Amino acid sequence: MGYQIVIEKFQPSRNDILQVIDEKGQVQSEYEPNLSQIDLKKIYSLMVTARAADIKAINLQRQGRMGTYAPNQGQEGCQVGAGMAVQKNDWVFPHFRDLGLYLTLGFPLKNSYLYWMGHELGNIPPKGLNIFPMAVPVASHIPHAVGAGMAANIKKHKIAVLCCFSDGATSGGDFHEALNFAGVFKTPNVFLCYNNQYAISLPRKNQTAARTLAQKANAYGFSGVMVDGNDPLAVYVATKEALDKARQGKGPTLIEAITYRMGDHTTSDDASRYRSKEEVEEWRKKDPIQRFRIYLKNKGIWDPDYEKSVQDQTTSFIAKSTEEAEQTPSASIDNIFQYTYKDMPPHLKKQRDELELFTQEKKS
Amino acid sequence: MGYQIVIEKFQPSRNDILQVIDEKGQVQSEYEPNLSQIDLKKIYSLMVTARAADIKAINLQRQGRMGTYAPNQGQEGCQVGAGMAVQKNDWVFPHFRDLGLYLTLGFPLKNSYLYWMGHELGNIPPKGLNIFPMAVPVASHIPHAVGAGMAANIKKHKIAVLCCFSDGATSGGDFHEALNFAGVFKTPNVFLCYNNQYAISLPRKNQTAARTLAQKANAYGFSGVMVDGNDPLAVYVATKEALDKARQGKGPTLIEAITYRMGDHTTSDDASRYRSKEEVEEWRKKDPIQRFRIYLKNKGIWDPDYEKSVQDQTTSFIAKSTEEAEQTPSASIDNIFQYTYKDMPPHLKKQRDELELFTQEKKS
Amino acid sequence: MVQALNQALSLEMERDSNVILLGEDVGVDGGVFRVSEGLLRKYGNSRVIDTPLAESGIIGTSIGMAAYGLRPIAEIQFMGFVYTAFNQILAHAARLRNRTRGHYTVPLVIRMPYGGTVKALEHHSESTEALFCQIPGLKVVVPSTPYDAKGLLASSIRDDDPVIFLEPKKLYRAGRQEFPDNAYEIPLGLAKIVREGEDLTIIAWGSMIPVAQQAAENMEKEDIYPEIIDLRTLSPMDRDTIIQSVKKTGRVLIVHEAPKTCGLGAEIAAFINEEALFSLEAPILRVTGYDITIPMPKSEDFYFPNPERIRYAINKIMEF
Amino acid sequence: MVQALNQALSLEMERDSNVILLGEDVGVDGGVFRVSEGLLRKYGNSRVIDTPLAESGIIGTSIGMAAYGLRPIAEIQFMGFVYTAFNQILAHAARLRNRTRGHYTVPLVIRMPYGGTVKALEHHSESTEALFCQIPGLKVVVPSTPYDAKGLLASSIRDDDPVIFLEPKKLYRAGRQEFPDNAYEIPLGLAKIVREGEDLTIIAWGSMIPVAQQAAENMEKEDIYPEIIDLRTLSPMDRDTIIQSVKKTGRVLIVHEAPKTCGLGAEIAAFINEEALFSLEAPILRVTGYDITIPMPKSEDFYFPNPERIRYAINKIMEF
Ligand SMILES: Cc1ncc(C[n+]2csc(CCOP(=O)(O)OP(=O)(O)O)c2C)c(N)n1
Ligand SMILES: Cc1ncc(C[n+]2csc(CCOP(=O)(O)OP(=O)(O)O)c2C)c(N)n1
Ligand SMILES: [Mg+2]
Ligand SMILES: [Mg+2]
Repeated sequence: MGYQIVIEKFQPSRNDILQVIDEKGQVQSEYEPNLSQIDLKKIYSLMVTARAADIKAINLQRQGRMGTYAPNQGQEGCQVGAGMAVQKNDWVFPHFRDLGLYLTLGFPLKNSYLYWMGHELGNIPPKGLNIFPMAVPVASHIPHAVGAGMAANIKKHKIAVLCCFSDGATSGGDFHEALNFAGVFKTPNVFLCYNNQYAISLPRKNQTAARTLAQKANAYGFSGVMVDGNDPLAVYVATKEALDKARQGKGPTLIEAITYRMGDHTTSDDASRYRSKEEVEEWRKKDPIQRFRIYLKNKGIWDPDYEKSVQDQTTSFIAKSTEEAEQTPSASIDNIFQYTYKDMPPHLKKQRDELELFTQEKKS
Repeated sequence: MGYQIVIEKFQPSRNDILQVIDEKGQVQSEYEPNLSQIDLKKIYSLMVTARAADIKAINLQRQGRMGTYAPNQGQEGCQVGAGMAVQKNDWVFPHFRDLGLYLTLGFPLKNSYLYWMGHELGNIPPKGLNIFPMAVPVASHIPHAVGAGMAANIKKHKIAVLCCFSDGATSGGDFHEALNFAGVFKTPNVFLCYNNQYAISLPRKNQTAARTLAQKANAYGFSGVMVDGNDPLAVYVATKEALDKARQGKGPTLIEAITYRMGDHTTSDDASRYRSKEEVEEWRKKDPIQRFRIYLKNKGIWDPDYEKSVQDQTTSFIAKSTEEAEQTPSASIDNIFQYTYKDMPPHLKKQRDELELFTQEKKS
Repeated sequence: MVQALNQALSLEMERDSNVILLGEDVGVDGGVFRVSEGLLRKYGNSRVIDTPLAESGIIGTSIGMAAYGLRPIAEIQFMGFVYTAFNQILAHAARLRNRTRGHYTVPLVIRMPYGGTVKALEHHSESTEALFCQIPGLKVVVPSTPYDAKGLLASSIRDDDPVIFLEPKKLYRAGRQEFPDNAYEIPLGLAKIVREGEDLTIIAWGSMIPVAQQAAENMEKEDIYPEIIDLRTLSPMDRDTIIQSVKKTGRVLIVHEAPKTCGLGAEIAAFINEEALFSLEAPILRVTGYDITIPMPKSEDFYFPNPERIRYAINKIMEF
Repeated sequence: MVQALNQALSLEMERDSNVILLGEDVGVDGGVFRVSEGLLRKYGNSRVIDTPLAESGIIGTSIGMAAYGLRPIAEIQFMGFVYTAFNQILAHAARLRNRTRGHYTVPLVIRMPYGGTVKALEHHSESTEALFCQIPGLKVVVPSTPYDAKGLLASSIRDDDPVIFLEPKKLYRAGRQEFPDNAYEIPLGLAKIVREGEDLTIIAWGSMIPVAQQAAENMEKEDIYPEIIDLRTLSPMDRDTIIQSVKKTGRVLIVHEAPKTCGLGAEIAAFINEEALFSLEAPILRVTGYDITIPMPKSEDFYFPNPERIRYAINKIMEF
């Protein structure tokens, strides 16, 4: 596959959307990537794990074992597809609803669970993985990603930076300022927008009057491209091409991955207040896992035994991650004070000491 | 002239720029507006007045009779052209470098001078003119303009809202958020961007990698259009069409008026630090007043006698405005406290009274 | 409190067709806390506006609407997301009246849920009221009961200046207090003594009022009777009520959720020092959040003031 | 002071290739106050970066650069334009270390000219340091002399936490003080007694130091000898130096340009009250800007503290 093929072809102005595997699991495109069986299996099992880990998280929340949580179902295709294209020294600035991406990059599920359970520890990446903590204020992490890209340019590192967000983020001032910087400084950024049709209750069409989100790239002097976000291979192909382009110093790309948030916005939300069952069911037919299973089956990779082994591994992985997360002690008093500055200033020491004293006295 | 003709034709993707009068003063376009002699003379004399009032302001500043001032020369064409298209009930949110627009709308020159001399009074519009005070924080007034447009929609007023800014503003988050709201709520806004090639020392090409500024409208689902900003008639035609479109409920438009800031950024700036004399001289040839004079001459409207009468009127108008501004007393203590809230809260009264007492004691 | 706020919104929108509501998810969804439930149906989508996700845009357009003649009520979904709108609030909403010597005004209410102790996500527990209290031209209002919430919100909407209206998340569904169905106002700028006492003055607001009340109750066992002042309007502050109480008790404790340094408690202590120094029998203490980022839920309990910490501080104060 | 700052920038950029400079007009133009004059030529346009006009973008990208391994120095052209970057500063720069328990840090200096009395345009005279002093995780530094400016800027650049570095516009071209050509540091967090005295303690910083010094000199005629503390680092504050001085003099005057309510003076008064109440022989007074929008040039002289207002306040304090 040559350089910048799909980015040129699937420009928003052409209104054509890159799809490799259609809803029925059939290959519909000349752009099918040449992935090894191992990688294809990896994509499948990651999507399955993300799906199951998500269901587990919702259950944990219902049982009071986790805080407010943002369900992930339906978006595994774009997350895993994108994650597969990331290379070792790349940097990643994830969306807050990005479980599949985290898993694909090797971020421990335990940490993801820790985060949603309310531990700062969950924000710490494992060694060797350049991933930022998720940004809760929508769009606010996009400039960070561009800053990392600028830094890579300054340091002459041949790396790429992946930054993920959803449709809501495209309305934010930070999206605009960041993408404009990316264009001006020709940074090695790939902006992946999960257009999941909603920002809480606001449908995509009320988020912006632009026909597509991808066309917004044009305002910054670089290319936008549209892909079927429920097709992990389409997302993989476009993201890989864009990351390669970035690493080659050829500037940023905006990818709009069209997908759907199947669940509620968070566990505090009730999506039935603002969208119809029918709409949700329409999208269920486009499920990324389902179609990828058929694709693998057609390729002779998937069979019930394989499915069972994936399910078994997933189950034990999730159980272990849950257990580890739940056994993690919460932060100590010292711990919550210690990282305010590199060196704790006197007034903070005093506050910490007072709190420790008070806590001890209370106990005794 | 029909509806939305030039807006459709001079889209940035076509890379065609609306020009009615060329640099030599020749009519180059089928879009010459059908303006009365009175209006054409008005445009001329307003441009001349704006030019002279600007020179006067720079002199006042040099003599210590005015504070830091933002020279206006070169941009009279777009300012006056746009102002001519504004109707009585429209609202205007001006750029801070907009002397020609102010004058065209009938905003007293005295007030403009008062503002730059450091009186809040200079921000107060005359009765019947809906103009906001200029916003010093770049781009921050654009949402106000969109808010006014939303309000007009809510109140079902058939008015339009003109909002002016320069190239620098297009990089700001507020530009993005505001234009996106305008697209979503189909507000009656016209965004007029004076692309004067610089934001202080930053050349336009480093402000954004987008080929044109007009194309940014596309990101918000409405049209952009490019005009020669040194041709008052081109600006008039495009602005009028866009304002008419807005009043008809057909949504917003972004106009990029290509012009040049002939002077320093402000009286504290030295533009020779960052741009060449040659560049400035190239643009001098495109001067809006010069070409309009030839246009009027060719039409038999301009002759030396007419020029003299315009110059004489201008001179006395400026002298009178200067005198009135300089004779305006500065704000009293009560005046600087009084407008913090509708009703002055007790702690402010106390502060005011203390300051008054202190000031009296000091005097005596 | 949610119902009280909802009623106030609805009554004011009924009373004055210039009152409109905008924000993220305020319409179809009725607000993520349901404060605007039902209003879209009642008043239509030209007056109840679901906006794109852009806080500076929400406040910036509100300023334009207000200057044009409407009385917008803008909802910021959580106080932690107001900061991108900070420039619009500080540089424009707060200043337009003064800049134009009263020609343009900004009758705008910015509603936002604030505060913690509800095990919320990062950035969802902010209490940065002091940022707004130092901006001339703004008013800052915080109710602590449903009754006050309804009356204060009505007054804020009718006020001709921009009002930051902070809603204590913690109390949204607490407090089953009765309140009349009709519209009523509670004047801005007046604090309320919610518990009379002789021994010391506790100054608090919003979600800290029930905490202070609990603490005060506990103190009775120790024969200490605090007076509690619910500030209600943080800016401009009701300094008279504070000074009067301090002159009576001679001892002061300030309780707030925000970090201690430069929290509103600092200003309260400073002006008491200035105006009533010689009435003070003990240092003015502050029980507040610490000068750290609010911890995530697992350890947030360390952070927020609670009755035990208040008792500890009161005992210190009474030692003098 | 401009030259001192310029030297500090240049020396630190020379010392550490990770130090880079970005902002509006910092490159070709050398900064609108010429603080970065010559640096583009010396260090090239990959390290001296003229950015588009977008403050949130400047600070947001700086955070990413800092986390990546650079040590960016971001210039905000005037303090009045920092507010659009407030979210990036508060929610990210100040918190990243804590959020990731030290995994990512933000060694970022945000330089900005602040303060008034120079007859500047609207929004060009801001002094809102207290907004930043209440944000845990930030440091706030303000020099008052060229010597301090150079040393404090060097320390700020070498500091591993985000530093808000305020440059008093008023003093940019004042003070012909000598300073060494080599690089040197002045530790953050330490105040300096710039004038010793017995009768009262004046606490000030930045542009208010010369004003306080002038006032103190004038007071000698009246046989009153103020001690003046130049805070230099506003956050975290050098509380020890303040308390020691207060214990000696028993009287305190705080001088700042910012509005009185919730200015940093409030915190200073509050903690003195807390830690040294019984040393106080008079109320702590504050000579500050008023709680109004800074007037435009024609009437700005009413607004800013001056030696006469300080004298007036000192006389009040000495009456006790
Ligand atoms: C700046 C900001 N405003 C408001 C919120 C509250 N909020 C959380 S998620 C969300 C919607 C986000 O929509 P989108 O960006 O499309 O992400 P998605 O939920 O679809 O993944 C909102 C409004 C926030 N987190 N940040
Ligand atoms: C938000 C903001 N940042 C910085 C400044 C300082 N400043 C004043 S004018 C200006 C450049 C403006 O350029 P542009 O928008 O193109 O307007 P022009 O000067 O060309 O009319 C800058 C950076 C400001 N006023 N507002
Ligand atoms: Mg979405
Ligand atoms: Mg410009």
